Amino acid sequence: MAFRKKNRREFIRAAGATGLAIGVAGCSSNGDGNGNGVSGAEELGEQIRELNFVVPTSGVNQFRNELANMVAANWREIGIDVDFEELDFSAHVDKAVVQQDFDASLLGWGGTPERIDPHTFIYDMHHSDNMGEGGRNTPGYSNPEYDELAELQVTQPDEEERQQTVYEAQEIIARDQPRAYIANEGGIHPYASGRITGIEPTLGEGLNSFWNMISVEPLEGDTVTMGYPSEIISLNPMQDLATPDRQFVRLIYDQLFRIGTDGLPTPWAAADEPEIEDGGRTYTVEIRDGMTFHDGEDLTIDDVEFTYNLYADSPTYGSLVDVIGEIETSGNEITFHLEEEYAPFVANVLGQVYLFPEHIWGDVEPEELSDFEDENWVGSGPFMFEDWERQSELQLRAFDDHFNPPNTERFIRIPGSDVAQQFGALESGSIDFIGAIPQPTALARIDEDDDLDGADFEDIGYVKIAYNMRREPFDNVNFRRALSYCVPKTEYVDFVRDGMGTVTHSTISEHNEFWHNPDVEEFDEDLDAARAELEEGGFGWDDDGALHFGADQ
Amino acid sequence: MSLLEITDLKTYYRASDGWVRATDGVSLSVDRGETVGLVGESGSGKTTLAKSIIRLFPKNAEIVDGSINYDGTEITELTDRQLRKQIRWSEISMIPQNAMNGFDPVYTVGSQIVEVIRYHEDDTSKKEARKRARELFNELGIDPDRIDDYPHQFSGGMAQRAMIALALCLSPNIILADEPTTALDVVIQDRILETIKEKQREIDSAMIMITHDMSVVSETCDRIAVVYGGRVVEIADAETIMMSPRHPYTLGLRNAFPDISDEDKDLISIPGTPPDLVDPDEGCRFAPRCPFATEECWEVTPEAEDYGDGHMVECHRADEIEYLQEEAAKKETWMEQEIGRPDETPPEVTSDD
Amino acid sequence: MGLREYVIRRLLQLVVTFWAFFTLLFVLFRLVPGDPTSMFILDGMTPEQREQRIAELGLDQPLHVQYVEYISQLLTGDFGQSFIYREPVIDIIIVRFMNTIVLMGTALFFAYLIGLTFGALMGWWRGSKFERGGIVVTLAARSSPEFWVGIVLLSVFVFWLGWFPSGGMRTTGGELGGGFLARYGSTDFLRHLFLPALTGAIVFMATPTLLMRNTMLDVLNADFIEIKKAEGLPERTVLYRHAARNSVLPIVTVMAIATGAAMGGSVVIETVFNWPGMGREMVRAVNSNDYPVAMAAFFLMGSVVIIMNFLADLAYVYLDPRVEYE
Amino acid sequence: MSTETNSPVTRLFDGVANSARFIRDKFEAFEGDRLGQIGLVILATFIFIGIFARPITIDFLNITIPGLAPHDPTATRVGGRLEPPSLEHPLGTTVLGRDVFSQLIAGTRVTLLVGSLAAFMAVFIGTNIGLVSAYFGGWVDDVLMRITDIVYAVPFLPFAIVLVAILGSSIVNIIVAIVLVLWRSTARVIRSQVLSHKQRPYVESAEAIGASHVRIMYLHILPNVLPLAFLYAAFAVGWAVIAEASLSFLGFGDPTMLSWGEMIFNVYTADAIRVAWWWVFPPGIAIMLFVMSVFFIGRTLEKVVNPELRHQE
Repeated sequence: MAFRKKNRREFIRAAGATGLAIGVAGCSSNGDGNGNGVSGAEELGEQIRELNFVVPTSGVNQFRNELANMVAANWREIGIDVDFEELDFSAHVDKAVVQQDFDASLLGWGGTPERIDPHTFIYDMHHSDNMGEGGRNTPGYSNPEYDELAELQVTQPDEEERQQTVYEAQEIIARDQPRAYIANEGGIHPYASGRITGIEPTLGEGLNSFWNMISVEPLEGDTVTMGYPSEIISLNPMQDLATPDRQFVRLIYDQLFRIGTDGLPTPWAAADEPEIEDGGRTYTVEIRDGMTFHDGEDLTIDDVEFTYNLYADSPTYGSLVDVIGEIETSGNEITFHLEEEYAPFVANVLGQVYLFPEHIWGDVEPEELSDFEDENWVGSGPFMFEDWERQSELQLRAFDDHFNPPNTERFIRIPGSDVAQQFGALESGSIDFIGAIPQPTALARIDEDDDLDGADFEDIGYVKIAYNMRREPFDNVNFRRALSYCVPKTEYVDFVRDGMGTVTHSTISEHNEFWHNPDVEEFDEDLDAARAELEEGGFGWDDDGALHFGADQ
Repeated sequence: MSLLEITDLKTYYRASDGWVRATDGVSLSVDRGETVGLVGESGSGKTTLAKSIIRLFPKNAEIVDGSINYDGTEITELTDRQLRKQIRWSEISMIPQNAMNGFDPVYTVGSQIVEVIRYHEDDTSKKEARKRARELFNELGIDPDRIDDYPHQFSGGMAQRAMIALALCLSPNIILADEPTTALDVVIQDRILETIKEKQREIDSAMIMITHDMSVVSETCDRIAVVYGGRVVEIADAETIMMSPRHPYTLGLRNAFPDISDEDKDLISIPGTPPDLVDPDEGCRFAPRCPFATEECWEVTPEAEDYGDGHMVECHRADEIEYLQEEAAKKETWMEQEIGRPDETPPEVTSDD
Repeated sequence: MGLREYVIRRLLQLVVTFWAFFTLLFVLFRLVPGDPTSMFILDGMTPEQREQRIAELGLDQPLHVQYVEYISQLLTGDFGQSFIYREPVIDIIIVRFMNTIVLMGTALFFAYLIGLTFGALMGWWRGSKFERGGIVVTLAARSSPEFWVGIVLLSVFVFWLGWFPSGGMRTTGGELGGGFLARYGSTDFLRHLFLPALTGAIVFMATPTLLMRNTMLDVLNADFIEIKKAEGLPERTVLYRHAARNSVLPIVTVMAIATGAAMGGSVVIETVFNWPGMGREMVRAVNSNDYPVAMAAFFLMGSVVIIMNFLADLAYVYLDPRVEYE
Repeated sequence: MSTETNSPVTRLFDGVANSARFIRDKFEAFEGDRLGQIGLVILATFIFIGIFARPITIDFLNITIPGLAPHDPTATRVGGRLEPPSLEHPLGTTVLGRDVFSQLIAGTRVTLLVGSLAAFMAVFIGTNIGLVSAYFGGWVDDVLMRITDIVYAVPFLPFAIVLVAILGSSIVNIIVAIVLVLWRSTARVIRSQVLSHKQRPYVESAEAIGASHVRIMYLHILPNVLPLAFLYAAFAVGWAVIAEASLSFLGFGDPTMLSWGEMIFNVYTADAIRVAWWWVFPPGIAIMLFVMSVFFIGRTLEKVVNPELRHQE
């Protein structure tokens, strides 16, 4: 029987000499041979209970599933029983993020461009305000010292000052390890260099980036076809959108600012950088002249004002613009008065609010917004909606009147069952590029095929293990740190991902150069260090090598 | 010249272990209007013999030798199409053992009668054919309206009558009746037999009645042929076969059925089973089961001998008729241990003699 | 009991079956962990947004209220709205349903066409090498899971020979929508249809082949076939009008069940060939807790079986006069 | 009186005798049946491999029987990445350097486990439902057969997917899902068989003696329909294995139990079908061979249960 994951310890005991020895290094500290058979704490308390480790199935993410297996094996190695629970994405999110019913949870956190601003990674993910059900602070990390820093950085318009705060914050969470920060999962997005040119992969998004889609150009014909392993749910910007949806909504709808290839917000529908006054509480933006919607109507400052009011009324997105107190317009300018200082205002608000045509959305009731169906999805973006059949294809056409029209006349998006299937389509020529990382096996095929190439990109999001600090023994910092020492980060990147991506130790990716603190404490696979941490935390092992609390705990 | 003249007919089946000689050198004639009974146990080859007449046998069977002359036509030489068009049903029809299974269950009885009439008579309209079917039903004592019923809606006796109607619908010259009444209960049996005989006389057709039941043949047949091991071992007029048969097998068969004249008589059955017909050895095929078998019987195949009035017998000891008849009436004679090859367990009969 | 009463009774049973089937579905799907907001949480949905959405969908209501609401909605022929897509379920599902029906229908049609012919021939030539070889081939096909057959066909015809496209339903970039013929009539579509349909046909073929062979043997041994031959009817008439007609009876029932198996199996074939069908849509819907879509898909698949069974029963009454309306 | 005390005992003996005769018949049926013999040999081989796939330690004897698998099927890097077959790795390696041959051998166990357990449970449930339904008739029959109808309307894979989504993907849940659907055909067949037995004299005489329902059902009728149940069990093994493989292929398999279906799922998601034929074909062929062997055996058993078939061959 294949005891791959469950109860590996029992298996080893039952199977005897099977050559199953894993990570034998450090066994001696386990007390095998030094007489008393007990190490660590002088006297043992209760045995550490079995830990519930929630991980994705290999169907959801094969790489991460492998990683989880390796981690679980190491945890067992240091004497912890692991209840290994594989879940589908939705069930996983429900259990770990919504119900918060887990001990450890291995999930990814996406690195979309608007997250290049450190606010999401610093505040949303680690501030104690966000530890409620469904909140970003899944581990339930609550540290007043840290909270202060997280609040402070929002109010610091001066980037140097803010950088210092963010650096300090990173040091604290690296020390406290509410999560094991494992790896930024960059990689390659394959494309057919024999059929398209002008690709522009960007940080965190690779070929899915907005910039790539407007710069990519077919060598023959007028169409670029893109493959993606899942379907778009909706093009309605007012719905709850997943990342793949956003990547297309933003082609059709413009924002005042877009996150540039450098990760910083750049003026888009706005004519220039915003004028910031009042100590960072007033933002004034002038909009570009001569913009029109796809149906030919002009895009005016009234549409912009309408849009922000629409967001404020929207039950789904109201909170996004909460920070805005009042809006004024004059001429071609719109002024936002903020309730309080909000440093990431341009990136996270002006960069995320899509501009709506008032003549189409004007009569929609707020609670109808997310159900409203504009058949032609009229926006002002560089692409116009053409046609769509779910699970078959989505067709877009270049909006030639746009101030920055795309290089391809037509753009088609094909959803597929999985990357493998789409890679086959790429090879056979029915797809021009794929917005997903292929399996390592595909890398060799890319090398061999003259028509194919891979676009490298790095990620600022990461895969991590959240420890549920609401429960013991995760309230013990040594315990968390010990577990983090069991995560084979390098092995994961170099072997499982065949070199795609980078190891990380901080919540801010090294590829987010300005905000990344390169000097945080590092945790890579080191079971000796893990055991030392546990001893320091007052834990100990019994004769069978099972981990116990110390008696005084 | 008889209506049907079968000469030295050999119908063999191919089996995995050789040829099954189901009919092995049979000669038989049937006159117009005559009823001939073929009697024998199941497996004796009587059915194969009868079906050979219209060449109705599975793909793995064939007539390897002999002739079947029907009214001047050599049936063995006809093409399949000629056989179907000219002989089957229009000249020679049949009544199967179980009428219920003889009809296709998914069509009405009437439509099946109409089907066969219309196939053989090109210029008969559907309406006429239906009319004839209704008339036949009426004559056979079935409500004519029932031609639109399905086979499963008939009782056993009714189905058999309907089958007779089907067999008679083209007024054939010969009817092959294969145990036409065994599936029915005794009371109905007689009435059906009567009906068959009556209709047969009416259209003056001959009939070959296949049965294992001596009492049935004795009542209905003019002549009786006793079939064993693929051969006709004895043939004579009905009275001779019933009263003074010469073949031990006939004697044995007679014992196995109640005698109308002697109600107290014990029923005695013949021990053993019919022989394996795959490449049989020389010698009388009945010898292994025969209480009177001698060394000669095991070694030499008996030839048919004529005992007058067309009474043909294939038996080495047919001359000892009185002794045979007397002994055969005793139950002990047919006890199983009494029978077998002489050199193994010598039967008393031979040592007594 | 007369035919009319029989049909009415069967119809009533049909209604009860449907209701029970649906209730089963409702219970089943409410037990699935997670809720329709799970998909969005990592993409930025805040806790407030989430609660708002749950209330909007009525998922905070007690189960029996949801049940009554859903049943009454269904009675008006409304499958509701997709939790995720926020569009009427029927709009989402109907195209997929058609795609699946066309694929599986083609597969079943060829499976039965080939299977019945093949099976009849095997029965006809019983004991021959052809029959023996045929049985082994048929059992081998029956022993292969659909995905395995699909992968083998893909390897040979797409990866190796390059004769067919690797997946999808048509070459992309063309006009979308269009009428039935425009969608399913083009040679481009047929090229895409070939391999997935062949996969289905190979897997589904075994049952009719073996069944046809067996019933053929039974029927050919039946007394009435001999009588029909004795009647002088030509072999063709005997074979088609009588033998085949009787052999068809058990096939009808099995076909209804096979349709069910085909609907269920469509998930696998659609996955291997990236076919935009209902099976895949259902898996997606289950994974994202989009109950209305998942239930509708499940419901439609089940309905096909229930209705096919019902029709098979009625067909039986018509085809076999012996059936009693018990 | 004597009949009353006699009857259950003799029935029991009859039942035993019946089963013994059935088993004897079974083996007789295999004589001269080439396919059946081939099936037996293949199945026996798989059972052997399944049992000795991994090391077995017998504690009180303190011995360990070494496993057939040369490597730990789950250990990565026992070979290089995607190595074609070699002496060291007869069936090559996977994308993470696992030994395919060892995985194939280890997968045999899961297949045997799922096949036998699911088939046994499905036939057990199906036989009981069929028996009770036919024996009591009336509303009991009505209710049970309506339930069977509804289960017939359930498309298997989608149902299993939903069930596994609810309960989690463990081998037990997969077996439960298979069983919940697979019992239906056995129930129908056993029911019709019992219906015909119900009319027979021995049941009437048992009733006349005053035997209880349970006794009549299980002591008198059951032994007569048991051979048919055996036959359905043989086929159920085949279906259960295919079902497990399909579920695993769709990614709903038990992650802790490496089955053949999951091996193919792994090849598929690793996008190695075009590259690593040595990784795709062995599990696929293994599934096919295993199910075929069961079907061959089932076909032979069918001739025992339904002797008419014997003459048709």
